[in-house]
Amino acid sequence: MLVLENIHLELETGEKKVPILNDVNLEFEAGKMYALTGPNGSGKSSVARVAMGIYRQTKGRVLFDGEEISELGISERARKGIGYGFQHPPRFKGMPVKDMLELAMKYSDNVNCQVLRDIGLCPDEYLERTLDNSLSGGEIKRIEIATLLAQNPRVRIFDEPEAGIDLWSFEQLINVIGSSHREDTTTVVISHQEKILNMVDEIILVEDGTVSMRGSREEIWPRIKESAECSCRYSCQLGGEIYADCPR
Amino acid sequence: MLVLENIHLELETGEKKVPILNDVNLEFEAGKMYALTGPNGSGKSSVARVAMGIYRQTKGRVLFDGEEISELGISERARKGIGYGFQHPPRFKGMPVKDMLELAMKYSDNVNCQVLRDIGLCPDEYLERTLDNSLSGGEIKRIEIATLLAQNPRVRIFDEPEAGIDLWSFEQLINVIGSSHREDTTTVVISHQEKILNMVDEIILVEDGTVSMRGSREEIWPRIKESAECSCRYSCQLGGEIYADCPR
Amino acid sequence: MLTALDKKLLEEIADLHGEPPGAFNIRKDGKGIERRSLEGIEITPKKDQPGIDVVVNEGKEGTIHIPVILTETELSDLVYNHIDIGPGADITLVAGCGIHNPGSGKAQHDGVHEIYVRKGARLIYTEKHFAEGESSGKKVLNPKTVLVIEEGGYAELELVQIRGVDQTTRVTEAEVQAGGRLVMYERLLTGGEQSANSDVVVNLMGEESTARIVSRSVAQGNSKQSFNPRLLAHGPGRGHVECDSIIMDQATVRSVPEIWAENAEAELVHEAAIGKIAGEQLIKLMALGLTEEEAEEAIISGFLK
Amino acid sequence: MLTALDKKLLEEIADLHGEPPGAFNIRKDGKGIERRSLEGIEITPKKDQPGIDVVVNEGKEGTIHIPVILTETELSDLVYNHIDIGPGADITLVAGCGIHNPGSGKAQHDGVHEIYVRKGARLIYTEKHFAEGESSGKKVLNPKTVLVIEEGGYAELELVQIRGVDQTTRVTEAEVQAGGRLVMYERLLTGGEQSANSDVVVNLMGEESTARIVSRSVAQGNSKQSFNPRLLAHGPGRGHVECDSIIMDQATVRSVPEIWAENAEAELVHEAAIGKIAGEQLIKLMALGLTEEEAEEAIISGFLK
Repeated sequence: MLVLENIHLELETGEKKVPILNDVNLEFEAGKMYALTGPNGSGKSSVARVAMGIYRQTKGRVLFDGEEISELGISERARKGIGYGFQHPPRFKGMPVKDMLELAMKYSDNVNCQVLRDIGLCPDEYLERTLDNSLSGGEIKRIEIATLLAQNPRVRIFDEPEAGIDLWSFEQLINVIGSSHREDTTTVVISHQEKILNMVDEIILVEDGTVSMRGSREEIWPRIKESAECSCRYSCQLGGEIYADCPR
Repeated sequence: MLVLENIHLELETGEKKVPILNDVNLEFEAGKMYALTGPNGSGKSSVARVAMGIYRQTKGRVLFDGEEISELGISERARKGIGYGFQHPPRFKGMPVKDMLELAMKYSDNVNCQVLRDIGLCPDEYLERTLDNSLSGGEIKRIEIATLLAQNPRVRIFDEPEAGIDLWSFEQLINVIGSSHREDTTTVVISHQEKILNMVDEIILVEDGTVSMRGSREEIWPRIKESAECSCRYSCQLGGEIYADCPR
Repeated sequence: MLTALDKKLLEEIADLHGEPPGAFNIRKDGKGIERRSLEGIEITPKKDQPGIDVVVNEGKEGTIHIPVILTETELSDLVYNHIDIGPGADITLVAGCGIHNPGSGKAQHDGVHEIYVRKGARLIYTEKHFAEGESSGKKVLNPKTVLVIEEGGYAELELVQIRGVDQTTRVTEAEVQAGGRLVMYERLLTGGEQSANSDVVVNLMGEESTARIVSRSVAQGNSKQSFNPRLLAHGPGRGHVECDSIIMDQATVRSVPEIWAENAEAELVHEAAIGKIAGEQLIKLMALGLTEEEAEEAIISGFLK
Repeated sequence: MLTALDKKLLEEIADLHGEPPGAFNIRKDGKGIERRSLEGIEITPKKDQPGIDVVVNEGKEGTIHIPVILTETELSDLVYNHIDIGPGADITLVAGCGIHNPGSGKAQHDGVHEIYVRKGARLIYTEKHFAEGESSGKKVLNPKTVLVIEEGGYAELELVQIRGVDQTTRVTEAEVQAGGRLVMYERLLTGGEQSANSDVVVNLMGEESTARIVSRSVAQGNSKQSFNPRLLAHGPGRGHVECDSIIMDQATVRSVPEIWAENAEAELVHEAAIGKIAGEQLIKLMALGLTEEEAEEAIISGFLK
């Protein structure tokens, strides 16, 4: 369904170009679920942003249903059926959740409903709330996922959907991503979460801007377990003199 | 160790007095761990705030080590060994985490160290951070727990320590509360979390401002399971006409 | 009699379809043309100067419409309205001015509203400004609102001007007494060569008096906007001012707020931001299939909602 | 020669123990008393007026101390300093004024610092004010800083006045050219009958010029504070002003900021808050065993850090 072919990406930061992706080749099939995992900064979100047209690759091609879409803009790709749930969704002053959901359904053929309820938010409470700072990071994130569910595109890319999500909602998140996946849908989840890696058909490990491994949970998990944990616990020492003669 | 005897509490909101607690009787023993659970607004935090001296009971007595402390202020109770980790800790502009931890150890006999590391925060990264809006709600909350761990009082009351805490940190939270509990310490955790209810010696159910049940996890859990889940999932319907002819 | 044009203007500024419900006074081209008082809500023309007196009796509930429309060019209309909302009354008052300037002369409306919200009364006040005209004639609107909220009173002001008005200086002065509450929403959109100034001063006089001012504006084209909201706490009052502007094209926006606390129990907060539409906002909406123009439109209309 | 009192003042305002490292100029009671230039950092007395010229050569790194102390009563000292930080230089400059007024007359120091941060240069500038005196003599300090940051330059200003100064009007004017960055921290604590005014104006001139102003103050006793920070973007610059005041006792605080965007790519934000210490903050620290007074002290000293 969605193919990334020989993708290279450089981004400008200040005055110099920084290489982000290096020869990424990926094929996502209909009906399958994928997890993109790997260390922070390895390029997972950039892969998604290239697919969505937010970043334009320096080299390579993007194909959708066999047709090259490399030159299409974000809006056009969205209307063809590619959808992306932001890792850090922007806030919108004055815009109610209801309006955002309506916008999500505007150009979509198979809109979903009850999306707020699916993600554990009470519609009566949230439909009229505005997407500004009055909502917590976790609420904004859940509404972002609900927006992608409402849009219900054929390719659904969730970018770290678990970030900022509390314990209760995480179970619902897993359930709703799984239960809303269909035969003609490709679901891609960027995640470090073991439970998410457990539910997909294939895990793609991204390291240093390229795909270093593809495979099953059994093959990949041992390789990423360590990087998925907080490295701080092993490397940091307590600073400051006041702790000098502490017992531990 | 800590006894609440026949506690009644009324609080003034605007011009009228609202009854909050009604004849609460509780005994907390050294070496034991307790969970205070019950619906939101039932009075769990108020029980803790009466123990700490933040709220002054309208009727009843508070005893610590057999001595009545009803008339003592917050600071004096803290110096005797009662500690309280806030549900919603305030932020402090310009105050580094390090200073807060030092203040926590100032009047404490058995200070703890490595508390940031225990709660999964890298000290090198966090000791100099200021307790203002630059920290997320979850970070502020973890630092609040670290502060109580640093103070290491004989009575430790954690007020919904899991709120705003992400998945990774929750495991650490459970571990650190358990492993820092000692023979001469009383640990009280206000929580809805099943995992926390599983680790304590006794569960206290607070409903409508009074203790409605005390007992083991097996006795209490069935009674609170329902209220602990999001009631919204069962009671809410989607609003707004745009959803009217949705398939589900 | 109201012409079709009059009716269109009234619909724009006061959401009126046909004759207003409740009490009303319609002023057209400098003259009161229709008026209805009700028991407990009396509207009378001023004797010494242009304008009306609106007196609402104690405890009365109801709706009042007092729109002004201008349909002539080279007309300068000045009006003084005195509005007295009696103790414990609960009133929705819809003011506003619509200008259709058919010619190349200037059409100007200057309105002074003096409003008393007596003890424990509640007022929802809406004032919308709208102007149109095929030709080059300037449309000028200078509203001034002087508001006194007595003890325990509540007033909510919604002041809206979306496009069409070439030049405006809006002055809002409020005194909030003990326990009184003021909420004010301002929405402004200017474009072309338009200019808009808004001067607001709120005096928090007593215990527990509060004010919340939310101002949102969009400046497009070559337009110029300037804001000067002032919030003074003479006693232990609490106030929050929030000014947000989206700036586009060659427009300029200036914001000079003031907070002044003369009491240690006062709490005053001011926040202001001027900036363009964030790139991530546009991208987010485009990823839902909207074009860049549609995305911009959706963001602005939400922002000014 | 420096007396023990002089040394104490120097320690307060410039953290100096004995002779400063690097280049320095010490001014006492209206006269330069000690001075050291270094290669590439030249300090020369002005010929036509009181004050010094400090010239730092291109690419030079180092530390410069130019403290001023006043130890006499009934003395009014006025000084003009011209400071030129050459292209690519990296300098830490410690200014500041300490007053010990032994009598009942007025002791006043008015200093004008004109500072050029040339292309790509970097300046850390600290100015501390301190005053003391057993008797009733007024201590007045009026510093004025005029700053030009050329392309790609960086300046960090730390302006501190904690207690002691009876009256101050501080003026800071900055022009930030393309790619230049200004960071300014202001810390003020007043008490008793003291008064402090701070007027800041920052002009963001070009592409990618940025400014961040953080002002924190505590007003105690009967003191009066007034702030007037202005941030103007003439091009696509970005700026953030943050003013926070804790108000106590019978003090008053007034804040009149201004943000003015003349370019649609500009992003300006202002936040101001005046309020007392939050009850929950006090309770939190008391729950750690601090008394209410200790808690208040800890909160204030953190706030002004």
